[in-house]
Amino acid sequence: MEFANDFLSFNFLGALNIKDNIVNTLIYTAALGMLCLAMEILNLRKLMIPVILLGLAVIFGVNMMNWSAIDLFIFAGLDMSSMVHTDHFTVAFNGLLIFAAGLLFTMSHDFYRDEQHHLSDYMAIIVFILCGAMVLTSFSNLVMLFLGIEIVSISLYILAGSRKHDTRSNEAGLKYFLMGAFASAILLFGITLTYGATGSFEIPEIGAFAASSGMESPMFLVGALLTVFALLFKVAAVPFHFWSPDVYEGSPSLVTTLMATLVKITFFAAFYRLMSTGFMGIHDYTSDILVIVTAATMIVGNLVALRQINFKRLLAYSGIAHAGYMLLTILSINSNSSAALLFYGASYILATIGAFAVALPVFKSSGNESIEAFNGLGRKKPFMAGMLTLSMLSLAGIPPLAGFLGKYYIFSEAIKNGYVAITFLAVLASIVGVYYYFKVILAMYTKPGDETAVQPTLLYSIVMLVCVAFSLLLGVWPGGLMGLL
Amino acid sequence: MEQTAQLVPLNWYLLLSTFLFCTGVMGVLFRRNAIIVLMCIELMLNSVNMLLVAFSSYSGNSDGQVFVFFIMVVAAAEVAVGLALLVSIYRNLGSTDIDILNKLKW
Amino acid sequence: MNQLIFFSLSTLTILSALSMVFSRKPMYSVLSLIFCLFTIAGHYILLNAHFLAITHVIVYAGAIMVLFLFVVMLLNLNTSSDQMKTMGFQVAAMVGAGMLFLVMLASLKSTTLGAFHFPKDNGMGLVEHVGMRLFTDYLLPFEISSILFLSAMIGAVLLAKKENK
Amino acid sequence: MMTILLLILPLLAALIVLLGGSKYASRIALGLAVAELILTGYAVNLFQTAGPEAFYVFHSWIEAPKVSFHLGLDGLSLVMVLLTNLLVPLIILSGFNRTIPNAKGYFSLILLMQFALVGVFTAMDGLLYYIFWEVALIPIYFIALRWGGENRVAITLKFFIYTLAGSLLMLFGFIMLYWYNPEQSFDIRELYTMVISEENQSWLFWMFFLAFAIKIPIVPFHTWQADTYRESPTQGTMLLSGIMLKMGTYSLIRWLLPVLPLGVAKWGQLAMILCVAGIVYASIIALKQRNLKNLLAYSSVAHVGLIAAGIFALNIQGLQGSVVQMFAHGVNVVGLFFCADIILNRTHTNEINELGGIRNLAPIFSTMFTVVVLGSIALPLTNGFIGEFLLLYGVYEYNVWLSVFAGLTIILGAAYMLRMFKKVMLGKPSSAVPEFPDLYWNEKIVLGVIVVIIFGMGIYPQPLFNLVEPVLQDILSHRML
Amino acid sequence: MTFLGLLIPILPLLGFLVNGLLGKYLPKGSAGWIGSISVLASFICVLLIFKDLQADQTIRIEIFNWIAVGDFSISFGLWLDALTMIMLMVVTGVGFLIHLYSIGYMHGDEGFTRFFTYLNLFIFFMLLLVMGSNYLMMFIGWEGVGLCSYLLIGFWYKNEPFNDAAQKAFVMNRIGDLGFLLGMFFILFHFGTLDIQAVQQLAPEMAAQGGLLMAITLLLFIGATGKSAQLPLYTWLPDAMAGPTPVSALIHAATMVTAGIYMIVRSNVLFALAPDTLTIILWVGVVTSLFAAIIGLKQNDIKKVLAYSTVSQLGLMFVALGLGAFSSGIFHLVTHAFFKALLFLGAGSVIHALHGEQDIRKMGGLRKLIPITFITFLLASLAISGVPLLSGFFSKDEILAHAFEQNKVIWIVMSISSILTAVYMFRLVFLTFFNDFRGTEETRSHIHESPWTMTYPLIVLCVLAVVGGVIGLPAIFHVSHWLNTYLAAVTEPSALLIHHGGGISHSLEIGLMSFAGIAAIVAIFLMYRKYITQNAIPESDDSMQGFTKVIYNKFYVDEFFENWIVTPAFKLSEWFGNIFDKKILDQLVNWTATTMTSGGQALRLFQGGNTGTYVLAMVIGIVVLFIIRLLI
Repeated sequence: MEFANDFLSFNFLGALNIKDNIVNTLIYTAALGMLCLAMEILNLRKLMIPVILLGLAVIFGVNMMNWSAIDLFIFAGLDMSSMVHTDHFTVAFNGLLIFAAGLLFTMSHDFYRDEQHHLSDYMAIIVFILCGAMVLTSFSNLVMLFLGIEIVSISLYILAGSRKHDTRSNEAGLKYFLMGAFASAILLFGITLTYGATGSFEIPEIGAFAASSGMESPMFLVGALLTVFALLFKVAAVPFHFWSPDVYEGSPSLVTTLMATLVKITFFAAFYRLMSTGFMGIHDYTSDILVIVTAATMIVGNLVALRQINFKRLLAYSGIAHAGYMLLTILSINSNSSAALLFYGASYILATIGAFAVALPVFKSSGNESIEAFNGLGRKKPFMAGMLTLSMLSLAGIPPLAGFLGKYYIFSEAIKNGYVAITFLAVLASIVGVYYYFKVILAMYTKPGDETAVQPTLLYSIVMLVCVAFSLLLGVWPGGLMGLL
Repeated sequence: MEQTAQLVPLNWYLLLSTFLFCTGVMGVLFRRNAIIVLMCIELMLNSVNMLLVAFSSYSGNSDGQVFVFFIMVVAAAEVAVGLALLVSIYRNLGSTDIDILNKLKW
Repeated sequence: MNQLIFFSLSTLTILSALSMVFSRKPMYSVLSLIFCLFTIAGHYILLNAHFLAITHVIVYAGAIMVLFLFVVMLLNLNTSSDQMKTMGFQVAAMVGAGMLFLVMLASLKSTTLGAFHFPKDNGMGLVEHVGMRLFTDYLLPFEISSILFLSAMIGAVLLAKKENK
Repeated sequence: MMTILLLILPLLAALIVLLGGSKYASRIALGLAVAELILTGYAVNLFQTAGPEAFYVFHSWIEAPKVSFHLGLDGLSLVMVLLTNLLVPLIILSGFNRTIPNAKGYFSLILLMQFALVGVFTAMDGLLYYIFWEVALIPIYFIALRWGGENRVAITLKFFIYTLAGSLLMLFGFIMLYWYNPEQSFDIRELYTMVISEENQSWLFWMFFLAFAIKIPIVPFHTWQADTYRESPTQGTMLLSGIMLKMGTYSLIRWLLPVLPLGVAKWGQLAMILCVAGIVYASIIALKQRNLKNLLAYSSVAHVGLIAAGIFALNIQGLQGSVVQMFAHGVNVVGLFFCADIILNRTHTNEINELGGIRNLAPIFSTMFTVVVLGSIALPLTNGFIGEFLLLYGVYEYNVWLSVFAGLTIILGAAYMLRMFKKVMLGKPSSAVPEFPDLYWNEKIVLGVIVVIIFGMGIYPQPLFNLVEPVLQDILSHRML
Repeated sequence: MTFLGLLIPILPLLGFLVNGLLGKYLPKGSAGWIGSISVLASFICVLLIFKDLQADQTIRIEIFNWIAVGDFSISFGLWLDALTMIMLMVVTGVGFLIHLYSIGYMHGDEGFTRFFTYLNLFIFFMLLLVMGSNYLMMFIGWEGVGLCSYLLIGFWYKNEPFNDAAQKAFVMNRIGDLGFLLGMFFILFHFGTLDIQAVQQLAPEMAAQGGLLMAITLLLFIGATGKSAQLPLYTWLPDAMAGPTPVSALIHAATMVTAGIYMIVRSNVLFALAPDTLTIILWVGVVTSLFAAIIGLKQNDIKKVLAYSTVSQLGLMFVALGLGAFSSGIFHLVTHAFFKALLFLGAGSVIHALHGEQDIRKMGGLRKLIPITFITFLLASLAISGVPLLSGFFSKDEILAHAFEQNKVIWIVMSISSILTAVYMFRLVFLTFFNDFRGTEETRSHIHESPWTMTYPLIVLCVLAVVGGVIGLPAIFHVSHWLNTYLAAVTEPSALLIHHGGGISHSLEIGLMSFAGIAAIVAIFLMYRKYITQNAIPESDDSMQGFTKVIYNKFYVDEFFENWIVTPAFKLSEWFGNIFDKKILDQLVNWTATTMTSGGQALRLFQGGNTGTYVLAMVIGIVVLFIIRLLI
């Protein structure tokens, strides 16, 4: 009976109770999503994007207030500390993700100009993805992990297939969906076995079990491995990467951006969180597998990217390669390498969004998404070309851009933890990487381009500028993010 | 009651659901019809559910069973989305065969 | 006694599962899956998870499978029988799945589920208990899952709604 | 403070030029570069009185992995900075009276390059140094890419990736050093004093050596060079050959020798042999090059090979010689490439066999060209001689027979340079050179300055020695520890 | 006196700078006078110093500290002593005359100013070479004169072969210079200094470590062979005749080519302490002398003949050095400077008169047309042939005497070569000046005596060539050998080390002298018979065969170098440049890249676009990873 009261009263309580830290950011975000739908009904499409950005700003603020929060997770008067757990990791990553979402929304205003009638749906879904992301950065229970992953994934299936009349989009959606569902099944099996072994879904207990008797229980180990595989699928690591190039290529460009940036980093955060808490105890057991996967990922990602002609596909493979680098942080989990992950994620997000902010208008005007679309951009639009160049350089990891310090940071952490050989491999791989990033630059500056006028709207320009500016800033003054965690 | 019940060891459930799971996997690999593939995935999920229930009732804490609810929720949602995708694809291609979806490659 | 039920149920489950995988007609597959799901419900009952068994039947047989049937009808696949993959791929698929099974068994074989004793029927599987957990400890996930539903709903509508361009 | 000023001014200059618009780009750039040069002169003056302490800059930059913004300017750095800031104005001036599309980008990139180079030469923190090292690569790449010759694209990309590959190995090496270092920092003082086991040093050596060897370049890592020199615009080639190569040799002295003494002890001999072999090899190739710029490129390979050899000789004469020769070669090679550019600009060809008979058309040009050639074949009383004498002596102290082989450069150098000079300048005017207007004012100034430096250094090099002597002595004595 | 000493090199330098920088602003033709006067001035300085400089006294002029690195420091310093004075007088004196001569000779040449610029530069470097107080200073001059010879040989740069000759000269010199450089390294490393005096003093204790001094001296000698055109590095000198004749006279006869001799005498102690080297020098000298003399027999280019004669004479000087008779070497150096310069100038005057004709087969009967030239040329020829009482006679005989005293074989060979000298010289004289003119009438009509600026130097030199011997009159004339005594301070230390035989009795010496004199005269007479009475003319190039042909083609030494060193080097260069560099080294780099891309291409094929395949791959991946996990 009493829970019924709570149930009725939770909205107000939950919404007003400032002490519920993570939970209230979650609620606000969800509310924002609802608001989108409401505005559709109230037919205020024009205001939608500004309102969302405003809301995100608020949420960002709220989130940042949690930085020095006490570990108290009241939700509807009930203690939810067995479900979520906020810490600096959560707040930092949430901040990053909200920032990224802000950029994405800014771009989506012009990207979805022609599809106004679906705008609210897209916006709402993206906001919900952000919700899922927040869940994933703060879960302390496998249920939450599962739900978070599913929220993000299912929303992405929808967005990937959202161009209904475009068979490529359909294909991307279905492929992503089938493989994603398959991966979720594997994840569930893993979770189940873990549960069977430990008798609980709560991360702390699992962690305790792993530390104490994890290595003795085969069931737990198998469960852990399956879970890890599922997460490797989500972050597109070899050999679970096959979905990403096709899906990236087929999806609408903005969705590709979303997947490549926000979602990828989200899953990495979740992965890191799981490995560093729940499965910490069996790190030696999983690391052997992860080393192999990491090596394979870096090699495959970089090599295959060499032969790509489609820009989105290229970035997909580069994303795989970067996943390989980021896996290094998960390897070197012993020394708290989450800071490295955060920094690298930030630099990666900035560079990729910057690149897409240039690419979207180009694609729109030229109508094809291959690298040739950029031909002659250097002469037509030096500003855009410069921005794209800097983003590419950042991705290639060339100072003074953030990408370089990110790489350096990750390599340093990995070596610190004694993964010398694999780091050396990473270094070699990143040499290869330079080549395909420069293919884009060369296309802009050396190939003669047709005279299709490219006109980036103000918002795109702003996004480019912001991304590049932040890349440079982080590259020159990394103190803000480095060693934050 | 107890004695008789003792006769169904938990391992058997483990075995059974693992087998079902792999059957589902095989189905996913095996079939070209997206609907069937989806159903096979459902089968995998159900094997998981069964195992969860088994664990929960053998170990005597109900978390597992609660989890099963969530799995059902997600399964339902997934099916809804998946079938919606299928429908829209069928509208374009007139087929639900996944092997004809290979425009995106290399 | 229990064993007997377990075995018979398991056999049915497995057989129906296999038939779903192998039957060429989508229709048959759907039906055999439905049957399979019922047997699984039986397992639930055997495991004293009565409430769950019922929900299972309602959700799956009642909702999900109906949905499947609906789509099968809608895309009138009921008569057609789909062509199979190439022989080599089929073999590969079987081998792959079989390997997976073997590997998992190999990894799990030494599992000792020692302390698990069969629980007394403490009504754990009954609605009030499960409901209690669901609305106290699991309140947050419960709410979160509503977000999931919401976005799935939007998506389903978005994707399935017919638009004439 | 002074150091930061030296470092920042080119950066600001680059921005100003970029905003200044193409019309006045060259003049603004020249003005600012000259200002930088004057500043450098003041710095030299200050150094004489106040010593290196006056240039010490230290701010902590990144905490988590400790990286500090540590700049310093000892004699060695000062010489290199001087070289840089001396050459850049000349290089900019050499761009006058040429039609350069999008001049503002061009000159601001040159100034950006200057910024990075000054950074490389003054950075006293491993990672900071590495960052500048990498940054230096970007402008030159784009200079070559935007303003280069026909088939520049593939060549410059190869150059970029090749050199970057080396650099990344160096980064790896630096990170290893960081974790070997008990203090866990990149600060050069700690890197100098830290102790690393021999086997670690012996493989770390290659991480660094490869990076430098590719940049210098030492045979067999030189294959990017000739093509890149040929395809880059002249100013780019000047930057590359005049200053950028010196990054490698400078780094050998500054980082490789003191930080990895045991590694050097173990592999130095091999490196030495590589260098000497490279000298002979490159000189022989240069004998029969058909393209003027190619020939100069290979001659430059030979020269820097000798410089590197002098460094690995690990004695004060070798090191002194290498520093002097870095300076001298920097000046001479810029002069040579400028002459090549003047010819190209007038005759539109650099094919040696198509040229000829320029001498009696352009007496002033030919005289200056002669002097520069003499400088590069190390005639006494030119700067080249001082360097090569000391270098060869250093090599001699290391091993007599090696010095004999290295000495072949004296003969071969004369052979290919004079052959080139004969075919290009002497003889009867060829069809390619119907008329050949003599030097324009800016060309006169550039070559004039170079000529003056050639003789000045050749006749009175002592100040240079005095500047670097303490540093080099310190490094050498440090190796003995 | 220090100041004067400084002036000596600086004056020509000034001349060089004035001509070089302001040349085109000055009135036409003034360059010649500026050049000549600057040299004359420094000649006067030399005389002033010579007047009151004791033979055993040395003046050191440290200008500044040039290279001070680590433990050694090399000063930019000059010094003056007896030997230097001798050389200075020759260089500036003869140099001045030749400058003067050039004013006339180069008159009207478009490069008139340039010519004197180079010439002054040459004098400056030559002076540095002679006055340098340490080996590095000497090396400056050493290479500097090489440069000037390069510039002057290729003076008429529009002519391809001339440029080749110039380059050849420079590069061959460079070979020698490398030897010199290495020699310096040895000295610097073991002696710790390059100062000549210091080295000379330290040498005796260094002699202990075997081979060191020999290595040093050999390397230095290699330098000398390059500069002084000894075997095997002599071939550049004949080609060097491409330059204007005054250049041949000044650089390739009187001064530069004798630098090697000077350098060896300069460091005589080192050499004296390395007897094996001396032997080598001796034999190189012998062979060169004979070899060049033989080639000289059949040359038809007036300057080529003189060139080979120079080589031969230089060989003779090296013989003297090899015998340890350093002062005799210098003696012959001086006299040779006189008469060989004179010969070249005379030849120049002939060529001038014939407007550039150099083939003696097209000359003849010039003695009436250009009498002064004829007289001076004749006397010079007599002097070089060793006709008694002329300068060459004494210097040559002094060397022969030393040879006789130490090794009869050498004496015989050298006598032969000196007789050959007489032979080819008078073949030249008779063919050029006697009988009738063999050229065209047209040229004959233009022939006229040269202007005074050319003839006066001839006359002055002629006087010197005749009486030059007085500075070294042998003991039999009951006067002390002035040069020996003057140079005693220099050669003393080595003289102690080399045991000279007690010297030979006067009677024997007279015998040798008279023998040599008679031999020379006989040779001249034979030539007279052949070319005057029988009026023989050397046959044209194509018609000659057998040994003659071989000699005419200089024993094909040039061809040998061409085919066995130059061509292979170029072949190697081509191979390195086009095959090894491009096809192997560069390919390795490119190959890496291509491997990467093809690897990418291969991996790409897994991405077949088929969902089933993807899932299968995933499953296999899981299985494999499980297996790996199970195994490890």
